[in-house]
Amino acid sequence: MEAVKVLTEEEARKAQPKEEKRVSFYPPWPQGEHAWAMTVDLARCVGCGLCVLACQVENNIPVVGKEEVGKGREMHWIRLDRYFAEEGVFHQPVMCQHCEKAPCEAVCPVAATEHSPEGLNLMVYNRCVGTKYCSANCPYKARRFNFFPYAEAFIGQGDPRRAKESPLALLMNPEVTVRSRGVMEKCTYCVQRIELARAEAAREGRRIRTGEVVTACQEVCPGQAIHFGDLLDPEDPIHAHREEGRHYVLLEEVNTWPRTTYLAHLKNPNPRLRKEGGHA
Amino acid sequence: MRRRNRWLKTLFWGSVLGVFLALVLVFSGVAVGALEQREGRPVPQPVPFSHAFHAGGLGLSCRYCHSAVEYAPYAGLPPTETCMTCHLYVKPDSPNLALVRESWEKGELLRWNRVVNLPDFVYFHHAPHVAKGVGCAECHGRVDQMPVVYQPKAFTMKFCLDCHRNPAPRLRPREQVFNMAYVPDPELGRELLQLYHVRPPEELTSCNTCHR
Amino acid sequence: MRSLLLLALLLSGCGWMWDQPKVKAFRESPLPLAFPEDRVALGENLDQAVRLGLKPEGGFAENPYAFTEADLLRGKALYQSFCAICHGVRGEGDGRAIPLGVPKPRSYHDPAVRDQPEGYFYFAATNGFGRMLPYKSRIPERERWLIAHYIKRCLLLEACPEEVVDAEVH
Amino acid sequence: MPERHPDHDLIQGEWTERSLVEKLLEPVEKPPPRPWKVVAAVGFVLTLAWLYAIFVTFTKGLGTWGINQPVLWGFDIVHFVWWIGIGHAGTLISAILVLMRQNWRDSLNRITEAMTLFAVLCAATYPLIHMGRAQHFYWILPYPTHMALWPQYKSPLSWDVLAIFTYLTISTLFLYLGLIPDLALLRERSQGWRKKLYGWLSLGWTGSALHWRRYRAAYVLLAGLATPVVISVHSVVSMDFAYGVVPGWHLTLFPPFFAAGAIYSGFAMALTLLIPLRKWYRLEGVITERHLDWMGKVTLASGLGVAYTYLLEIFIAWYSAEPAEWAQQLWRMTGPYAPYYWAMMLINVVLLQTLWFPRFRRNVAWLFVFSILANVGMWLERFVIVVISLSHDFLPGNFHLYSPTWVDWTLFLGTLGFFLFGLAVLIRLFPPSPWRRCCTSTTSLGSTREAPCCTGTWPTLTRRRSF
Repeated sequence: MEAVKVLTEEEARKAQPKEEKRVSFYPPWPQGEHAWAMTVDLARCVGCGLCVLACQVENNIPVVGKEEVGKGREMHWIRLDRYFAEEGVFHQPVMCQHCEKAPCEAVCPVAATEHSPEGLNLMVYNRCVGTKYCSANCPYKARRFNFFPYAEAFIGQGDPRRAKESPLALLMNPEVTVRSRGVMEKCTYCVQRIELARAEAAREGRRIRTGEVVTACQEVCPGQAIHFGDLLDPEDPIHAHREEGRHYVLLEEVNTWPRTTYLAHLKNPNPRLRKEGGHA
Repeated sequence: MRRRNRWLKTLFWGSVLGVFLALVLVFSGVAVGALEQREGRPVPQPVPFSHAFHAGGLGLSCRYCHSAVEYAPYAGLPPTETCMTCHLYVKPDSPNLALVRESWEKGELLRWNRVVNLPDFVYFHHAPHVAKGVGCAECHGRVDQMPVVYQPKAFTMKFCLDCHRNPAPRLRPREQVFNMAYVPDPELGRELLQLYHVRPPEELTSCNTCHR
Repeated sequence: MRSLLLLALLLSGCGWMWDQPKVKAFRESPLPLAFPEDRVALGENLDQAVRLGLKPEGGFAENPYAFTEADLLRGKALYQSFCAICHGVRGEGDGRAIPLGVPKPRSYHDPAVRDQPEGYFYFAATNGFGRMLPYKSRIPERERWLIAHYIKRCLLLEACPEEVVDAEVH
Repeated sequence: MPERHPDHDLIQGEWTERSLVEKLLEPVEKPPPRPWKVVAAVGFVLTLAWLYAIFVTFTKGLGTWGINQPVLWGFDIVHFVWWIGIGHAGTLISAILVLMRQNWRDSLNRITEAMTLFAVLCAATYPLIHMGRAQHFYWILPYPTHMALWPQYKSPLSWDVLAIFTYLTISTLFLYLGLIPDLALLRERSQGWRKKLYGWLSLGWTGSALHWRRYRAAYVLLAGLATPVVISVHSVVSMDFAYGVVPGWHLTLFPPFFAAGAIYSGFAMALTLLIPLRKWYRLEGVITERHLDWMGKVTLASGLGVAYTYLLEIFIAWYSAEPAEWAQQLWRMTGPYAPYYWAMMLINVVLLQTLWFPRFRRNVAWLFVFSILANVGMWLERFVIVVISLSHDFLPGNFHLYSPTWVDWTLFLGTLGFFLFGLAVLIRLFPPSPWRRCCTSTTSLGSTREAPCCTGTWPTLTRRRSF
């Protein structure tokens, strides 16, 4: 169990992409015309948190306030985990990993979280009855629950009943549902962008082009650490990422087969520092 | 047998039968959606606009007014400009058009009443449907025969799924999309399924097709 | 009392997300919004000749798009949807709206119109012409050029493929 | 010389059939003792508080509870599991002990069945109110909809719903079926609205031999049907956890563990209720010390199953070499929640061993104290499983502690109050111990011959002859 992998340049060169041990009792999902996936390059991540912010703007994520965050009820769909090691601080953005064998999907009694043929782990807000089982069963704890009418309270500046007449309603992305109280939510791989790209492609009678769908977090990442792509598209750069030696899966032992995968952090310390430094 | 016992017997077997009948009613599917009927009565509009005359009699294409239908999620409501293109000259003094003229002169919006109102968690996109050969009449009915427009079918999830599970019999050639009188041919529909690259049902019924 | 009412609302069958606090198309905005007239959308073509149908040095521009024969069918459908109601199916100014009181437009086959480049028709559709109101808000730019192309190609030059002429469009 | 009661080997003292019936109907026919009034009043007040807490939850949202991002199931599920477990004593006594011909159950079955009914009712409210959108609870039920959607049967929660409803149905039926002869007797002995009520409910029972024969057949059948429920309900509840990947939940051992725990906690709660009850109503002759001794033995047996699992859980966490599992085990033992864990171990493993000794088992005071402790211990066990496991799963970024709010506590005390209030009302309306004692047990089961005690005495028991 190693959440953040750290390799030296040498190790990274030598490393082979790790084959996941893929064993499951469940039959495979039907495969659609795309297979969406994401890679996060930890070496490129500086932990600036712009992805968190962009996601919030794109996906109508409400600001819940200090008290709620203190209770452990933050709503951001991306969490920046920090690990303190001898080499320094490592940042790891953790969002929904869109597991192919998702523990959350099997436990929802009303099928509110479902797998799409394109590999998205869908969350249907309006089907959710709020049993919270999915989140309890998520090993990454990437799901967020609306304990209060957060979005309405945010838009209505404190009063959920006044949300509709508040000018902040203009802030909300019309293509994304404003979640009400009592439903679960999580990273959707910006499904609204995928669907709009698909509609555009359908109108023009073509397939979705390579790189046409860009997620909000990918769009803003200054280090270009996040890449979103289609595994069935042979031209997509995501294949290069996934074939790299640094490629690994978070919590592989839980056997969830995530579509979001990580590239190990690279360390490249100055040899002189190592000699002079107090610690090895 | 005492009277009380007869009474109790009736009560007992009556309630057993009642529960049984209620279960049959629920599970036969007869009552599906009975509580959630959303198909409409005619929706009165501020200006008495007759689709039967404009679309039916005059033969205006749907997209003359609902011009966004091929490009956008919504079909679009015509701005006052569209009305005034003709009504500057046709029946310029009609009292029925007073509100339209007022809107034109003041530059204010004319507020039409919505006929079809999907819940906000449903994301319907007109453009791909038009592009893949789903006719207007398929969902909206014979609008060209409605003096006052109403929603002919309940737009429930089942209504959408019925088509997404089996699209072929509801497809028509692209040229016939705006043709109100066209009757889809299932044989042709199967060919169009290939021709227009309509995705297979398991993809079309994936939740993210309509919900995000 | 108020919260009791709220409870009744909450427990009623209607879900909470049916009417969300966001501004969708054709929904009343909580704030009056004003946009500048000449706003340019993301990704729009900024070439003035393409946008206005006028050459920078004056005169009407030629069609900047290369339309294929197949596009003409769509051109015909668009022409018949938007233009034929006044200008007539053949472009002779005898549309079905004319008897109702719309002033009769000049026939395209009029020699003064006939020889104009496609930009002329595009310009008219974009900005309005005489007593005709502009169609800029109703037809996208490329489609306006396509209609102009169809008028020139099929109605005026009559250089149209057979199947387009015969096609029944709606 | 008065005839000896046919059940004389199971009861204490000199009873005739008539005097026993008079004694057993006392709670219904005589004014209640003072403790009854106190229990009913406290229960009623707490029930009102409970309703208020539910109201607050529904109007303001689940945020009024102490749950947070990793600990999404807090007191709600702890108490759900706790209550469901408590109900098990009733089902066990009414089903399995009938089939095993343990006729000592006759003194206990009514009160434990009533306990089951109210425990399941209390339990069933938790999954309902813990839903974010409780107004859509019916989506979990399978029925054809305009959405063309069905519940997902892969989810243990949908099994749960079926299990709880089956449980509720069976325990209600058992309670009711057992009550019918008593109701008929009360019908003959009472006046006014009570007579009407008992008349309606007794379904025309006249005590004829034919009625008794059918009654016994129905009782055995129902016992046979209910026996799997005793095992299955809590096994299904355990799968809510065993199905998950959370360290501390992910154990195939859970179903038998939960079933044992349920019987353990059920008998503990039954003891907690029976000991004061027999004192207040002077039922020592009917619910004898031998009965309590037998109950203590069942408690010990099921408790040992629980204790075994605790120890095995530690072993498995170490033996599996799964870092998350082992970290979870260490977190339970040494983390901020360690006192809860060790208190649980103390009660359910160490103090349980006292029940091996007849000296302790037959000491009513110790049995009462231990039964309360065992209830607390089982509450702690559920707290350990639900809250402590969730507060510490895989990635350190997720770890978060849980602290309940006043709403959580009110909901808990409220269900306790509702439970006590419901039982108090039930005892006032229906006798807490059946008068027709032998007719459902060994002497009559399995034989078509009339049991001697089931015929003939009916008219002498009624105060006024009405037929």
